[in-house]
Amino acid sequence: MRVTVKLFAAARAIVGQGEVSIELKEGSTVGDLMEHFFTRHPELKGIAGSLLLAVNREFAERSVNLQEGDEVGVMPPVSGGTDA
Amino acid sequence: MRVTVKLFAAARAIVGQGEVSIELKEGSTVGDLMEHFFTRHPELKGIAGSLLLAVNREFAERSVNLQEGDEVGVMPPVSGGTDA
Amino acid sequence: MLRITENPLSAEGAISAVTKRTCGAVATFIGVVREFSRGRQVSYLEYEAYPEMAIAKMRQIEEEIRNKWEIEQIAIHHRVGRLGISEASVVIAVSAAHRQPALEACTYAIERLKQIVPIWKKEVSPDGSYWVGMGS
Amino acid sequence: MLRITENPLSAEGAISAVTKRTCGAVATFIGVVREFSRGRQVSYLEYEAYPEMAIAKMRQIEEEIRNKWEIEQIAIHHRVGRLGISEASVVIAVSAAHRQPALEACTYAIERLKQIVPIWKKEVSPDGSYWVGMGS
Repeated sequence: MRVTVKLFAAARAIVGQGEVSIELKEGSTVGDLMEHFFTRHPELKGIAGSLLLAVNREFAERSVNLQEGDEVGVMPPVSGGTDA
Repeated sequence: MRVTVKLFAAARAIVGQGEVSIELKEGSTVGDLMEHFFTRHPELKGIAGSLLLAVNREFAERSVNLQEGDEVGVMPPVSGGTDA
Repeated sequence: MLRITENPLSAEGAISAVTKRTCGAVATFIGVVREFSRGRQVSYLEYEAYPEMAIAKMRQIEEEIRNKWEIEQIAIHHRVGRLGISEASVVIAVSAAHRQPALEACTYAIERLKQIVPIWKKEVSPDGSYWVGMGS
Repeated sequence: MLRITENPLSAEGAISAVTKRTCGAVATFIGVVREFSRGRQVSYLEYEAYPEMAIAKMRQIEEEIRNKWEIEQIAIHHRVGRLGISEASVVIAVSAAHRQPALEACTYAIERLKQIVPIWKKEVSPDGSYWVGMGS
């Protein structure tokens, strides 16, 4: 199955791309997808503990099963609004 | 001694004037001044319990002694800002 | 920054006036004339102030706020005279480095304004006019 | 009323958009770019959003607010792209019949926005640039 991964802010900077299409085995979880990235981008693993993940624009745990066509968001903690 | 009395909102409407200059006996208090108005404008006495009084632009009790040249404010409870 | 005026109020003007390079947050409160008040239709409001004392009391509120919170600037602009539906009667704008003091001070300012600043309003409705606050 | 935009924000525009004849109060919060952040001089900020999810999360915040308070309208406008000192990054405007729900909902909106809306900023200063929020 194929999923679209959108990366933001520091995660995008590390991976060097804002959007990637990835082929995964059936039954893969968000966590499996992240291992794929950690293997190719060890620096991303360094911030793994603080990364937020979303499936179809809703925050999701690593244990969530992915489906064909899902949109996965990989992002640092949010810092919008204001620093104040 | 002579004091200036400024009346506002419903108090002004009842007395029919926004500013009055009044001659009082030495040693008169704010309360004495109010009696002067209550005698001439009984309708004002009807709202006496809710009236706010100020001497030289600071809220004052009826027991405060007046001095020559004082500015006395006679006003209903404040209702500025917004009704919301 | 403390003002009683017969002219229409500008929220943007108050916001610009309080915003400095050291500010991260501006909180504002705008009081507007409602179509209905206590169940009565409102045609328009007439605001009246004791201007010198009102400014003195606004200054007191600013001092109280500066004693309680770390703020940069505060503007309190109150309009007097005749105001139609949806026109602003008061604009309060508070700037600070951080959002919490700006928001808390803004809330405090409108509460205190309603308690101690000598300004009154008369509601004019199709069936007569009423001074607000006289036990009504 | 929920918007992510590259254009400068207008507080007055947001206030006008939320003000209805039934409103007596409009509370707003404006986040502005500060000259200093965590002791570092800031040259400018770069804001980046996950736009579709950000709008969905703003909608969630609006729903949470409507479940908690009696408000009329809410506008949340967040800017993205490059912002200079004192430019507004976010404008929140909440209207209500009464001041308390407007003020409380406005405070809640900025707290929740900082928790769940996927928007990030990079601080650019004379000595380099930093993504904010990565443990810094």
